[in-house]
Amino acid sequence: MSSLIRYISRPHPITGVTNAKLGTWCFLASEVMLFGALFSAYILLRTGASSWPRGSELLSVPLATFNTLVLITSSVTMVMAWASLMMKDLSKYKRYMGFTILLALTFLVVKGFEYGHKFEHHHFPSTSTFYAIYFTLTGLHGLHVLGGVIVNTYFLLPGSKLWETEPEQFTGRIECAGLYWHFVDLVWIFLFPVLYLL
Amino acid sequence: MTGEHNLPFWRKYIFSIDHKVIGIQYAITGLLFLLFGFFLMMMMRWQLAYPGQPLPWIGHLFSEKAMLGGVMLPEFYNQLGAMHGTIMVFLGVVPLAVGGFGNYFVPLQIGAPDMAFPKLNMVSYWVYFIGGVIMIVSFFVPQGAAQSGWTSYAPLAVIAPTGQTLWLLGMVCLITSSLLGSINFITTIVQLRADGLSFFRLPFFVWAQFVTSFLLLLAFPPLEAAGVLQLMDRLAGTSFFMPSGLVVSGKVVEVSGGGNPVLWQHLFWFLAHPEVYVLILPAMGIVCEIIACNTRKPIYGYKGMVYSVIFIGFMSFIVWAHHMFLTGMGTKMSAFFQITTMIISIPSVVILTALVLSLWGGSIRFTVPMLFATAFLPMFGIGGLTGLPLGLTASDIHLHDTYYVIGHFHYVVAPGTLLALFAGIYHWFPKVTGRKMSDFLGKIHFWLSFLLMNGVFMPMFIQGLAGVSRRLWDPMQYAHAQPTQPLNVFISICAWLLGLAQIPFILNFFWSLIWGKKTDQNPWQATTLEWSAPSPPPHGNFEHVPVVYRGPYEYSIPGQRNDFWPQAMKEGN
Amino acid sequence: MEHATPEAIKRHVKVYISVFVALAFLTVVTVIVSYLKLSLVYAIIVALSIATIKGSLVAAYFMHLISEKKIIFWVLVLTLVFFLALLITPALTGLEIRSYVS
Amino acid sequence: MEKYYGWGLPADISTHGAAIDRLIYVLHGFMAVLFVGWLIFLVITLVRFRARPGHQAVYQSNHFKAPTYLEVGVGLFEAFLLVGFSFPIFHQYRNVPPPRDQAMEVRIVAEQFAWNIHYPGDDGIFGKTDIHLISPANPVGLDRSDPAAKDDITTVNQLHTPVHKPVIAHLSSKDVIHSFFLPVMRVKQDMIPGQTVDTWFEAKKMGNFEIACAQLCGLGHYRMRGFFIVETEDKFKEWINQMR
Repeated sequence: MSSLIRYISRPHPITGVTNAKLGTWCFLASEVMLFGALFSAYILLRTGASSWPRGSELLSVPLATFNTLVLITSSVTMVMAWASLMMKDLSKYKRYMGFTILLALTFLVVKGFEYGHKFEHHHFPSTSTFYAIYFTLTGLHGLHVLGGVIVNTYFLLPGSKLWETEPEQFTGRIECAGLYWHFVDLVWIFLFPVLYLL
Repeated sequence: MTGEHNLPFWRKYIFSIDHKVIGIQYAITGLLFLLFGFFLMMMMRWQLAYPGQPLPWIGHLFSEKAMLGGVMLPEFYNQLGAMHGTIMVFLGVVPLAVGGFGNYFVPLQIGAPDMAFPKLNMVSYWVYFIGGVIMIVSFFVPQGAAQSGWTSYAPLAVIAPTGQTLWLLGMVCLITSSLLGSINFITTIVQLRADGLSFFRLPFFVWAQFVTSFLLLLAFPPLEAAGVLQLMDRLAGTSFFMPSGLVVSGKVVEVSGGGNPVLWQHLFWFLAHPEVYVLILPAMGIVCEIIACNTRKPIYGYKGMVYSVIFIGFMSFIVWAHHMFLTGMGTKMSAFFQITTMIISIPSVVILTALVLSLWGGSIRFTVPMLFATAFLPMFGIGGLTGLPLGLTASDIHLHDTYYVIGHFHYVVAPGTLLALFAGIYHWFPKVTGRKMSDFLGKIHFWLSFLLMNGVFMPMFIQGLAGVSRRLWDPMQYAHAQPTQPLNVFISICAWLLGLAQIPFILNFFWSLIWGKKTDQNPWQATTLEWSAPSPPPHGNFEHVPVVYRGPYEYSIPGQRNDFWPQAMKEGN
Repeated sequence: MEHATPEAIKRHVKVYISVFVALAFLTVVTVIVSYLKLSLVYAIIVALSIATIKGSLVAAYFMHLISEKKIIFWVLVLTLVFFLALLITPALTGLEIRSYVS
Repeated sequence: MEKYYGWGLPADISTHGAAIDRLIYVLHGFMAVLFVGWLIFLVITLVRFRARPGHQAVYQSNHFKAPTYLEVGVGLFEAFLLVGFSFPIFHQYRNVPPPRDQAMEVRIVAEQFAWNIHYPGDDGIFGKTDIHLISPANPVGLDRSDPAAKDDITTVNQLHTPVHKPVIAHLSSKDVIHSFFLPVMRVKQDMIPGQTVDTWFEAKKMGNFEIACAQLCGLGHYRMRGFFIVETEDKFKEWINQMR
């Protein structure tokens, strides 16, 4: 059925990309606008506020720094997973992909501790606009991480069967999953200073 | 071609991944929602024409919380108003124009076997469907559906009853659906065009859908963000849109404060202005196809139209704040948005002019779709022109949020887009079903709809100039609105007759489905690719993979035997 | 990133490692700077500059934008324009609201 | 009694409204000319080029110059509307308040579904307000212990102003967004909770008019009608003294 559709595994001769890659980038473009709107809300609320706390006074910078390093590392393992497929090494791919998922889970667990700590001290989204935007932005980002974990787990376990029949298409899929994953990392790279340091 | 015919019923017609089935699903659902949204409006028109009088028969079908003794309550009126707007825009027109027509005809017109991501296509329909169900369910929760207008301005929407939460959840579904759809369209149009089909050989309809997809892709996420923020305000007690020191019904509202109600308006209109073009561009595309085919000559200034539509798409992102001139915006920002608003009117004029000039020198067949398409031109003209007084701050001071606004945008989307969508249905019905719709019923439908729509919306300009505000349950409360009350009666009668005028269409639709005259694959003798496929097209669409040799509108070429030269035909004819 | 030979991929891997080192380094730098108690304006400039550099590194090397096809760039440039419009306009209009109440 | 309202623009009793009305008339004249001219062309085209035996469509259509001129003309006219009308009118409306010493000031605090009007009294200073003092008897939450508040007057839905005197209105809202609309004054301004926005106007005729809410503010939006009474300076003072 789907074999009728062209450029699934091989790039289009003129645009030079596969369908999946273009689709993924379009999706990321919409994600840019999603987070753009939230950052815009942040700027409007902050410039309009009579006072605004420095994030470092309320949030744990060491934990967030650790999480930043975790996420950056997971980006590297992700790109290594793809590179392994390019070198036709499935078992190496699986190892790197497993690492990526573990790191993502680490990130979520640390995030969970941070949240728990805030709740213990009765700091909720309703406490102040700062906490509201902090919980919303990090919560939405956390959901994106969770989404990445689900996608990557699929590609680690059942999804990897595609390697046997359509290795090229599978490599393309991992590249797209990687694009998404790096984007999640990229969002965090901006969230970290905006929420924790400034 | 493949194993499609072996699929069980539910895979073939319900959870189908064939773009044609999905397109039909979208179109049928969209049409039903249009009808439903129209019913809501017809009920509201009773209250507006005869304020405070019990609605005969129908009024007693509702609970006492909606219609007390048959009299519509203000709460219920506000629900109807908010849901009419939401349903017409997000559940009716967009799914029909983009989901229905786009899904069915974009792959056909570019010579593709399907959309680039068929499964994603299915998901986007079903997410839309869930969104629609949530919206309908919201009528049945305590205190009813959303009642803060389709714009859901905060803080009113934040302190509104449960229905608003469902509205937000429904919107999140609809937005997600549109996003998935637009990704699919962009990829399909960029990647899957037939060999030889360069961008400047694309039918204008495909161009319109292409630009529309970008609008959906980039404008919808901010509303999704805004929806999340409003959900947080409602459910988690945050105050993104709630400033400090609110006092509702004499009680101080216990929120942390520090929010900004105008933030919602920015995020909402960042979507909702491009959304206007999402509603109108596919309609222009349909009209262009039909005019080219029925004038038997090429479109005048095709390239100019393409550049214009791209330019409109771009500009539509930077005009949004003209909906917010009276929020206290200063002269600098408002000057910027007035200028962009005036600039965006120019490409619309270019497109409209090109379409009219395309008629010049043609041999115009007044088929039913052509009647609808022709009527679109002056109707869209009125809609566009009446946007001018609203786009200039000085005249907007008086006209803002009056019936003038309602008249203006309804001229764009009702006699404008809806007529074009009807045109599309009559034009492409033979392709989808292999049968033609009845001309006789079609003409009745056209003339009644055309006249009655003007009867409904033209008097609104008079009311608007008189300063009658929107969304009034009982306009008779205001002295300045009373003199225009006879117009309300007239509008309402026209609206109800307009409802009756849709009966010929509904009859025609079902009658033609079964008994309509059978047609061959190209009954209109048109040139674009979809007419080179069988009617209805099989799974995979084309019997042979099409190759394109020329532009989309090669009609009446001198020295040819036939007056049309299909895009996929290699030799002369 | 062209579909390259195993040798080319191995070169890429080296690039990835150095990008990783740079990212980790910049993370540490931005945290250290935050302890210097700069005034808010400078803190914003420094932190956002570092974040932009880090983001660009991720986009350019991990997401292969440095060697990506034109079509992707077009999509992104368009997005970036609207992103910026969305980012700054609401705040600008917010600043213009005026009242003469003392 | 003079007829203020009808089908079309209401009577205008403001000093600034004539310019707005002129723009509305010019715009509608322009729209009518453009639309009717264009419609005539459309009808002629439809009749002249209808399909009939012996009539053939022309493949190569001429390139018309007229539409380009038309489009440029429309563009120039729009620029003229902006520079000639809209910018100066809106600038006047937004940025040029009357001198405070010659104007009467008034606070208008909207709520669901009423207009609370707060006059500063003879001292011209608004007394302090506090949201925690808000009660049915004290709808704006005026702090009576503040000396400036002693002579302040608050009314509900009754906006009285003297004729021929500029009025500066400080608009705010207690709960949701409302929009302060005086149809005969060509004044409309959204009232955003959490912000105070000013507007100003001067009446040149006396009479009983109304305040309308132009923004959906809840189920009572339709009945959020206020009374706007323009009277002589003497009568106004008399009324103020009565209200004390």
